[in-house]
Amino acid sequence: MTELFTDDRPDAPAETYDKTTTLEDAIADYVTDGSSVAFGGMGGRDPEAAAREIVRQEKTGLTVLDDARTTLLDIMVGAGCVDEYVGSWVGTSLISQGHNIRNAVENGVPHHLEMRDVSNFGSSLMFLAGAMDVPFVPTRSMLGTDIPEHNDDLEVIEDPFGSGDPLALVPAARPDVAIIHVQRCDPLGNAQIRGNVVNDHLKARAAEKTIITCEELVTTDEIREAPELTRIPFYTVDAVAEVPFGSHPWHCYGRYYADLPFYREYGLRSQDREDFLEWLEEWICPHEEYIERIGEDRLATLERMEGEINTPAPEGDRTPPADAANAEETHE
Amino acid sequence: MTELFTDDRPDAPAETYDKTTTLEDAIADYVTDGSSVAFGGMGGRDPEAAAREIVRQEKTGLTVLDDARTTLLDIMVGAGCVDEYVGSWVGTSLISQGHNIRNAVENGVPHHLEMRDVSNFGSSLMFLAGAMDVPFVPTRSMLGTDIPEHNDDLEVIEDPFGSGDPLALVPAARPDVAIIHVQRCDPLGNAQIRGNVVNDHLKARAAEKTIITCEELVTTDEIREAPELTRIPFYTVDAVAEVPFGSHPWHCYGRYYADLPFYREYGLRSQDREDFLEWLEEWICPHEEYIERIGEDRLATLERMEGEINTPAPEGDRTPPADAANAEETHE
Amino acid sequence: MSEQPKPTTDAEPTADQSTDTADEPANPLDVDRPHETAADYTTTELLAVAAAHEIDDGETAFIGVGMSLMSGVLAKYTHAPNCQLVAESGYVGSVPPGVVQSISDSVLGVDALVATDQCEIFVDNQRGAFDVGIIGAGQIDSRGNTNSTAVIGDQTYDQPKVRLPGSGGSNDIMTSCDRTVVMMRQQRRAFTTDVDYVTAPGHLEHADRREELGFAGDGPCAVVTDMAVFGFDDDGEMVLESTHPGVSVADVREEVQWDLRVADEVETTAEPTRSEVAMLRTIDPADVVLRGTDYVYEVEFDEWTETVREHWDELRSIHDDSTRHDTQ
Amino acid sequence: MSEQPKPTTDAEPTADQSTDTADEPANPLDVDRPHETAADYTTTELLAVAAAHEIDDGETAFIGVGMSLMSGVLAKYTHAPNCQLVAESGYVGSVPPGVVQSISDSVLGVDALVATDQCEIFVDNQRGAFDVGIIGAGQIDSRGNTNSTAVIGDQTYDQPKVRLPGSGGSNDIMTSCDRTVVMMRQQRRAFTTDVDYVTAPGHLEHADRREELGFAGDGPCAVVTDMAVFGFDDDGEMVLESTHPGVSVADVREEVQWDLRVADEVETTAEPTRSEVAMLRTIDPADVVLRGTDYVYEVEFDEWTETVREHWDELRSIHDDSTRHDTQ
Repeated sequence: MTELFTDDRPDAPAETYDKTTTLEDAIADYVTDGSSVAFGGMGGRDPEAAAREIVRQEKTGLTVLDDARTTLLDIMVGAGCVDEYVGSWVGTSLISQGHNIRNAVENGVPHHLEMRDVSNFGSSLMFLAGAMDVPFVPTRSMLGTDIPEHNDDLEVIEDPFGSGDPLALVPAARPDVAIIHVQRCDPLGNAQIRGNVVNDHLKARAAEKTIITCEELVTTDEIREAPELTRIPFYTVDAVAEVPFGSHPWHCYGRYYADLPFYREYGLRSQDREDFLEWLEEWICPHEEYIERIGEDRLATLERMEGEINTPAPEGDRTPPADAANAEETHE
Repeated sequence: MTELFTDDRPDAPAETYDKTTTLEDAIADYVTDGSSVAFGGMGGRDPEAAAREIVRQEKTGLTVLDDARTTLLDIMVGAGCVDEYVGSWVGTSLISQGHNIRNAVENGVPHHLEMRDVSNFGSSLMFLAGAMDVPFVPTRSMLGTDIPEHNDDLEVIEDPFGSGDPLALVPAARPDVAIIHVQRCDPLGNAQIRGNVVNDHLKARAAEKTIITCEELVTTDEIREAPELTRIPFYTVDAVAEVPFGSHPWHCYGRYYADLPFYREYGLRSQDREDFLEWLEEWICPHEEYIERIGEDRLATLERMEGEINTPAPEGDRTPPADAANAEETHE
Repeated sequence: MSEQPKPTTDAEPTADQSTDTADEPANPLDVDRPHETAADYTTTELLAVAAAHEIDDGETAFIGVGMSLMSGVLAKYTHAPNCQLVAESGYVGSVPPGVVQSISDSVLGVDALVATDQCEIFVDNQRGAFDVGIIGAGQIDSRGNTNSTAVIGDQTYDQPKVRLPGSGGSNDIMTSCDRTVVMMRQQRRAFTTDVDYVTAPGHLEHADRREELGFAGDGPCAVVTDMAVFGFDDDGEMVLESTHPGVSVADVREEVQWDLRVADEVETTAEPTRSEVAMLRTIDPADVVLRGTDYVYEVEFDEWTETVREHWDELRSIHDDSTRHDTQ
Repeated sequence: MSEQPKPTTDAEPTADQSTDTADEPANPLDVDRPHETAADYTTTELLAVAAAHEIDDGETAFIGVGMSLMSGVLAKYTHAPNCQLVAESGYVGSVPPGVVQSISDSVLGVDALVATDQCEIFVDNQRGAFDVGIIGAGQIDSRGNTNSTAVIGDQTYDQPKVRLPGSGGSNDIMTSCDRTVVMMRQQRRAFTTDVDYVTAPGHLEHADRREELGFAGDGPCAVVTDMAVFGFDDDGEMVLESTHPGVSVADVREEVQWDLRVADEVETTAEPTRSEVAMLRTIDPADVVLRGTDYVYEVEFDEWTETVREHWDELRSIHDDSTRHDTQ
């Protein structure tokens, strides 16, 4: 994990208020070779487009400091971008294993991937500690198992309050960059999430820099209509890029369903190194081109599917009462 | 604070699914003499009706294990219900001090009130630790000050990870009862909060038993329409009572504005012991009677005021699209 | 405010209780002779049904992807209509209309009671808020300690023989859920005398160890495989309790490395009913979990999407029927 | 999906930037000769204005109730339209149309960008996310250490001479905000050589102490009273920087127990402008903060509510004007 203490704590909010940029520029500006990176989502709302852009820009030596990761990690590992992974789970889908990850860990192809395991709650807590800027947060998870045995960053202590209970101390994670994909964001960086949040609110806070990619860039006034949904506030955000279908082939709650056949094909083609390299050749391209190649009809179908199962109330439906008297209806 | 470890951890969800009850029964069943109690809100969405019911039922020997507390604590202290307060701030409003609290602490009237101070973040963290069932959570707050000097429950240690930094360990609070007032709740105990949450989601989790009072009892299907607002889930709730205007004279975001003249009058009359006892005589009564005495017109005016400044999107407005094709509009 | 607040006692909303009771399982798909043993079922289907039976009505069930989710959804649609599903990605109380592809599958958001973050779910889990968890594993030992991290063999953790996916939530679930069900394939190499790496804590070294460590949960209560169902005795040792139809105790012993404890009376695992099998096949229309992984490659995108949507419709209509009672 | 996703470069929404700049303060109430010194203003109003000037445009300002909130709102409606207010109860970025009665006043929810919980606000605060905090106190010493807990006198913490409200968020703000402004009444008994209880950490025993403790914030940067404005030198000692019109350095020394350090050139605090005073009186229509506490007792409920609503309307219309630019 990154160093526990840094003197370069998050700066004051950016001098400029408009943080919008392109995906290309955001990755170029904030992800450098050797960076530690955390990604949002978890097999749903993952910043897949951003990860593909990292591969396209041929970043190397990355540490992925994260929780459970699916296709985006497997692709980056296969493409040689990643040296180390700290997290809780790797795979590519329901059944398919992370073939590139296994190949890297077991066989050193394309090069060795160092693994440091935590549990899922351990992941949450390392970002919570990072967000709080404290060295650690204690938990009972992972006690009695081999997880702390093989992860030197975890400490087991006896409760200083004298209960006699052991506690596992999960050290703070402070990734250089967090990349989070959300449904809506304004140019200031107020990111709103519908549905589950996973660890995204903590990752954005724990990271030195945060990139938001969003399905839809909205006005600040639209954000004000549902302030409860702003799980990532402007002051923790450095760059905002509008990236429609930025989670494809995964789900984006309330927007589109996962493209199962697409990532099952990935699972198949990533079993063999040559096939995987062909897959890279085929699908690593600017996001606009990727989306065009997936095709309008297919994307529209995925939207329709999601619309059939999840139709959240519109965020912006703060219809003011025609007159104040309407407030009286509250209890009628 | 309560003992750090208990063997009686929260039980499995109640066998019965319908947790609705009356305010009278909820207080009678869960608040016993000598209980430790945490209240929700903070000069807004406070469970004022529940606190008045505690006074009406003449509970004694209570510990209020809490954060910043306003009128409800002052009333309970003046009425002799409370022996100890652990928290961050006491007063009754913007300007008025907590006259009963001062009288109890400084002069032992009606009897001595023991105070144990923490900072506001300290309050949040003691409930976070309680919710997590860990002995403590570390913070940098309160270091270098007299707060830990006069609160033996706080420990200051050196970072076990070797940074050399001191850390204040905030011990877990596990109150016997949390009483939280919310806008909407279903009979299962899924409590939805609009606007700010303060520490309510943590208090409900940290407490052994949780009573929800709500402005409006709604169906479980209505809860499903805005799952992001369910800050307190059914499995942490033991009793649900519908108590309209349960926060009067304070605010209830999106429902009614604070009754400033009412609590300013309280501030005035609580300066003198005799006047306060008359106030008690006048206003400690079943909530239905209290509401009737405040008067329909006045309450309607407070609703109208709030309606002019805060008109949140209706929680239940998850209008399904007429047909699935509507989902396509998302990106048009 | 034209009328007085309603007295709190005559509240209209009623709790989310299905009219179905646990005693008389539902037959939501209107299957003919629903309670009869299914004529054709796969071992995987038997496994899913056996695991579903571990969830009691009214419980909170912490479920994951794949088989674990299948069992949870099956329980909810059959004998445990009032159980509530918990997914670590942040959903509670949802009514998934089908199998999920991932832990954040938006199918898990369908009609959820709570949409929150992972930290909050695990905070609640650590406090002991959840009744039963269902996990998978790559290896297990006689005390229910599981390995989902790495089959190390004669190699190292850093470069193991087989790198497995990792803990995910399995460590946290096994630590803190009141009880945990482990679903596995019955294989001798997996039922091992010594797991290569303990990912999730079973009954550890001795029966009191979990309590010494301050765990909220009681640890593994059952292991359900494609051959048998196991429980644990007071020592924390695994005990064979039932074998599936056609499987002998000897068959099971063959696939276990240690000297297996066996219950005095080993029963035969209840076979899936017609209703249960029909429901499972509705939950997994693309046969993603139940019957291999090839179907989705054999069909075009369009056929996949149509199949999925048809089955969603079917399950959604069942849910609408069953919840109609609490919204009238 | 009838059209391609928009290229990310021609996004329509624009940032929440007022057209007013910090150089040319706004005059939202259309006051005549807005930048002239106000003819009549109270000392409390001068204090509020002086504190408001401590907030720069574009900053995040962690504010409380009463004077602190008044200053924050004033700054937002005048020289710092892009500052964002943070309230510990869980609101960020709101545009309160008036004075608040409490930290959860729903006026603080008006047009908020974020509605969250207190723990999350303080998590962000501890990480150093906020630029400037404004707090009050009962006592202060020469190093800016404040007491809001108890005036103990010759008694004890358990039974002090005067029990004050307690830390509230003041300890957390002073620990972690980049810089903190303290607002107080200038009284000899309050500006003391030795505070009875250190509630919030100023510059502590020596200049490096805060860094040794690992604090994210730089501590108190200014103390604003009804007589003067103080800064702090590199040693962490309070320095008199300006006195209010009509107040001499000697007058201030009279109200400070220790040997006060005084800047080489003590300035006269800028007087409030006509625009600023008009705005303050619009923010506090019931004179709750600015001019005593009696008004609200003298009027009936109906007059109070009408007054409040009138002024809300006025401030809301200003906000609507100023944000119209970003919603076109």
